[in-house]
Amino acid sequence: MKHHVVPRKHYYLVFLALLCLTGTTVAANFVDVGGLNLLIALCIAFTKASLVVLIFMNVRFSSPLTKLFVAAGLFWLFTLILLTFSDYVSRGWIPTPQPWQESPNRNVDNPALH
Amino acid sequence: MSTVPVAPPPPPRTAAPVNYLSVSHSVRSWLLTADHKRIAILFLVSISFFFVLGGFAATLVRLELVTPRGDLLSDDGYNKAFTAHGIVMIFFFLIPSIPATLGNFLLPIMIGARDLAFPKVNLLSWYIFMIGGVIALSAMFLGGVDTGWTFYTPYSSTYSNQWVSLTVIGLFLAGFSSILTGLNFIVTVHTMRAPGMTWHRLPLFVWAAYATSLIQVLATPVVAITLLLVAVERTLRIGFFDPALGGDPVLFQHLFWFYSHPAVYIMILPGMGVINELVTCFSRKRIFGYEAIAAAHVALAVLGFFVWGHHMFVSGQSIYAGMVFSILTFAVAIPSAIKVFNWTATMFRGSISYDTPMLYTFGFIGLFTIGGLTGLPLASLGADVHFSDTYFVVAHFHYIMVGGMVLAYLGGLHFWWPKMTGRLYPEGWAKFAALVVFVGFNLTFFPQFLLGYLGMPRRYHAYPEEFQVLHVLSSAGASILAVGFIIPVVYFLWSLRSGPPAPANPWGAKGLEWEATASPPVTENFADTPVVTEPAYNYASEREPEIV
Amino acid sequence: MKWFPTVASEWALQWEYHNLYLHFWIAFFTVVIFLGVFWFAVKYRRRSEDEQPRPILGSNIAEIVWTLVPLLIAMSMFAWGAALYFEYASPPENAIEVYITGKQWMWYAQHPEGQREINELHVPVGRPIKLTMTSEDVIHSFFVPVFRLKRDVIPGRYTTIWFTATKAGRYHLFCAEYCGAQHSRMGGWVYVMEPAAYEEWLSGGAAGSMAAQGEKLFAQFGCASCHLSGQQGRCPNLTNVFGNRVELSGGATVVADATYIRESILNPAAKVVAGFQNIMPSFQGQVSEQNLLQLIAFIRSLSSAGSLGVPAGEAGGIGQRPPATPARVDRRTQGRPRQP
Amino acid sequence: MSDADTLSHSLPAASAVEEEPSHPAYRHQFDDMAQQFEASHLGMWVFLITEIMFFGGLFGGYTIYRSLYHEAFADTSQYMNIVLGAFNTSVLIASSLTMALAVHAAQTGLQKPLVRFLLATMALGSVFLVIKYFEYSEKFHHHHFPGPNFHYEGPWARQAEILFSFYFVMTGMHALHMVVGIGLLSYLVWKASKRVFDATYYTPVEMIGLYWHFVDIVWIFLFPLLYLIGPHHMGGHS
Repeated sequence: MKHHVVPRKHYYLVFLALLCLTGTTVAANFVDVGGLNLLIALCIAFTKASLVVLIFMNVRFSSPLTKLFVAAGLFWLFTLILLTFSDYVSRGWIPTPQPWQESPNRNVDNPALH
Repeated sequence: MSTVPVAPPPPPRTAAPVNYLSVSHSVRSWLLTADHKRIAILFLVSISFFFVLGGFAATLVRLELVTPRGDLLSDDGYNKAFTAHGIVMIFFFLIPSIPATLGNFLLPIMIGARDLAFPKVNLLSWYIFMIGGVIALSAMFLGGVDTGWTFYTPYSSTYSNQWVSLTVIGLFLAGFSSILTGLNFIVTVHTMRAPGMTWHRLPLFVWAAYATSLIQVLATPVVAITLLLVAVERTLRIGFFDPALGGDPVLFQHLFWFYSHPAVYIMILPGMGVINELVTCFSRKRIFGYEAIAAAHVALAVLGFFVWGHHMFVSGQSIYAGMVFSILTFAVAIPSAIKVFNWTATMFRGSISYDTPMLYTFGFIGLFTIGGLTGLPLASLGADVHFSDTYFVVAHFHYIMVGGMVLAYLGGLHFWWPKMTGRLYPEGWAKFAALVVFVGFNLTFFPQFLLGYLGMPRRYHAYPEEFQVLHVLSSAGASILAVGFIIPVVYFLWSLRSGPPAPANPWGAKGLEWEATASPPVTENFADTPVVTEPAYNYASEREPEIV
Repeated sequence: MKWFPTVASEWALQWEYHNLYLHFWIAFFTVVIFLGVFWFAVKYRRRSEDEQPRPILGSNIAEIVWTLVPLLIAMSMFAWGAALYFEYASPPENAIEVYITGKQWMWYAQHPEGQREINELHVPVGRPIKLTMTSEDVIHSFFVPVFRLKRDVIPGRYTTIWFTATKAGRYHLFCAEYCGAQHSRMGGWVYVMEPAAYEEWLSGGAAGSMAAQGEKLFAQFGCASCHLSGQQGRCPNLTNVFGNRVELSGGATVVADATYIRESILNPAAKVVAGFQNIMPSFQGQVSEQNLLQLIAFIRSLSSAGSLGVPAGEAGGIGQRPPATPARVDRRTQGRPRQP
Repeated sequence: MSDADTLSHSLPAASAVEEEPSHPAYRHQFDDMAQQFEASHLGMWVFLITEIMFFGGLFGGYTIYRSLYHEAFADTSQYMNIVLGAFNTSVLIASSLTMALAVHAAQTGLQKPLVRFLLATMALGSVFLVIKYFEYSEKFHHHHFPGPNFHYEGPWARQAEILFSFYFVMTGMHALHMVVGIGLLSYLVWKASKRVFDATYYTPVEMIGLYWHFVDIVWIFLFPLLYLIGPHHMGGHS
């Protein structure tokens, strides 16, 4: 059968790496770095997922076709999220969508706002 | 195309006395079959049943609209009728129609395989489809659904007091049937092609089925989970889409159309695949621009994913997102245009016969052209403001779905009927029926373009009197169309019993299903695995091909 | 039987030109394909059974031509359509504002002067009208064919549409988004009137301006006891809040627009002004969308007087001109103004 | 390059073609076992892609609401039990390891370790579900299950309900996949104990292994997205 047998040592190493990354992502969460928290958490999650896909699921040694399908799946997932998200991000950019909207008048000293 | 025939086609096998139909006759042998051809027949019978049901609902809708006052059905009854029409026709007829019947039957034979990669999964697909169908139908008979096939929230999730959850579960299952069929096709095309059947020699029907399968696999799960969320929201009063619970109803539209726009290509792409086969056979010509058409099939499948927002130009979507979706929608028109031009060019200097399948092909090219072009006003951000949710939209997609897809399906059914059943159908009646369908179709749906332009909104039970003339015309056309659909049912049933036996290749067509197996094919399709040595559609193979 | 719908707004005329352009190409390509199919089918019909026409594989030039030419035409359609749509989405500053609420299966309209209508909308010829719309229940769609205009009306949000009517008359108003059993009955009439007739209609039988009605509600719901007491004690004073930036607890700022006011009434805890505790009860379920619009109109009237140089008597009424460069507010990024 | 080596390595598989069709697992529609394996492998991956898109719809909805209600989600996630979540993540990762080792054992024809690793995977999967059960019951106890009985102290009750809705649907779907996975594993154990798998045929082990790893990956994303929104403070709400 065409199959690449990965040495067991690799599996153990990946397991340790995954555990470390889990610890890192939890630890990172207790440090407030604003918007970067999400980015860090997602980067770690992607690293972990890549390790599982490449080593545990053996995609590293699979045919190009399998790799293409994995890539296609991710690509479509991002399309779904990105294009939907683009609507929500840009909704507020519409020239004058809000009723009664007026420009903030910075010259008025408004006690309610201070 | 550099491939030039290097050897004559393999000689036709002698017809085996036992074919896939005569191998056994018990009901059990049909219900437990793993033969892709038998499963195709199971699907054919099932979707014909659903087509009749959907047609009945359409009849109610058209009858109601003869008068403007809304006096035949109650408003609720009318809403249930058009919802039933939409759900049954889309999920239980159009989406499985060509892939699950003609595709199931032909795809393995066309690529020289003994069966699909996973025959049991194929049978499972039919059972899931039937269970889904029974659940959706039981919802309709228990009281019906009145949400429209689009299930827009929060109406479907909060306000409708009908059988929404049950219907949604039925559609969820039907979706998985569709996924399994697509999965099977993708794997089969990748791994089971006969020796010599390279990607450049695949019949374009297979390319179309492959592109369709990609959409089925990638898009269907999203609508499945979305409909599930609607059911959960209804049942547990959890807020995903209901603004009263903090949700956003427009998010539902995004997720819904992420599937349901590509689903339009699930419906039309296989029809285009059929037309490729028909236009070459009855022009006795190699297809014009094989690579361009194959690429256009895949381009349509891929680009079709990025245009869903054009259903939401007036729904409060950001105008910037609207612009992206609009420009991509115009781009997606191009692969369709390429195909129409190539089909027309295939007829150039051909030897064109007027057999029934070719009549349907003429009809398809013409009506698909109109249907496709009238999509442009809907893709234009400005023009869509008036046209969206009017009868213009209704007319546009019926030109694609009925004028395109159903005509291609009928054309394909006539073309491969001798192969599937081993019987010929009466040519004269068939030509007459094709003509009736064409006339009835145009009379039904052309007035609807005018209605839309005049501002008649869709899904209206009662309407202002000035629209009545066009509605009456449309309903009259629908009755002619119904006759056009009934005639083939009659002569096909007659042909099953009394039609003259069909030879292996009655049309003189090219392709493994005609040249390498009998009519009807044997259980494992071929006596020996065929070896392919020539490109697809190698008509007039002894003459030197030219490149214009 | 009319074959061409009335053109009754400036945008409708623009729309007709655009539509004509689109349908010119539709007709052109339909004729090309029909003639091509018909001509080939007749000219190259099979004359004998053993005909073997010479194979033609294709033509790269033809493929390029019939890819690029339709692409260019499609892009021209896109550009025109997008330009038109931009206009549709950008109401002019001097528009008369009318407020629409959709509800299964009725349309309510409120004019700032106080007139209220059901399934009817009266507007004058020749003045831009801006409709601000929301829904009490499901999604509806406000559709006037003679104006060639349509926009979905969504619960929980405000959407807008605008037009300048050009022809007096009585025209259909439809709901175009399926909304339940009596969807097809959810319609009425738009009355486009000559300015004089409109002024006359406007002055008849109003029960106080929207802002005045809002003021009554303000007292009735007990808002006034806290929000207008003048002291900055427990609640923010609402004078001069509308249209200005509000600093929230947590550091973010938001422009106090209608959406923000609406949210603060229904879900007071969501965005609390800096320096205050949230002690306000939610009015979810107690106040209708129409009342919300009146309350917002009142709060707005507290703000614009003086600060924008608009005479106090006209606050909330016609002719209140927003400044020349309205701020682009992105609610999602918490109020950072964006320049176009 | 080792990749290229592996691929070229696989070519001699054709030599086995002559004898393999007599294998009990051989299906008639295939030419040989190699083709059969290739089809199963591709089929499994295509199926996993549909699973990606299935969860993708949920992740898409989650992304939108998280961006709309960022602060509310951050506040609500304080109620997620981060200790149990992290522990469960480790349990799942360990189960992925044992699954990979089970496939390895099958590839190298080791019968007893195969059964043992499969059982270990099942056990770890069950531990995950038990812990999940305790998490769920804690949420029920605090009326954090969305619906009529939902109760949430704090300014963002409605937004919190949305997060809890996503929490329950996403982890519920994930748990359902785990249950299915454990069922499939018990089938494998039954087959493996009858010594069906060896170095020439272990397709079901490999396929179910892929499925199990996929379920693991879903959790790898669910954990940070549901439990770790916004910086946690030691000893938060729960």
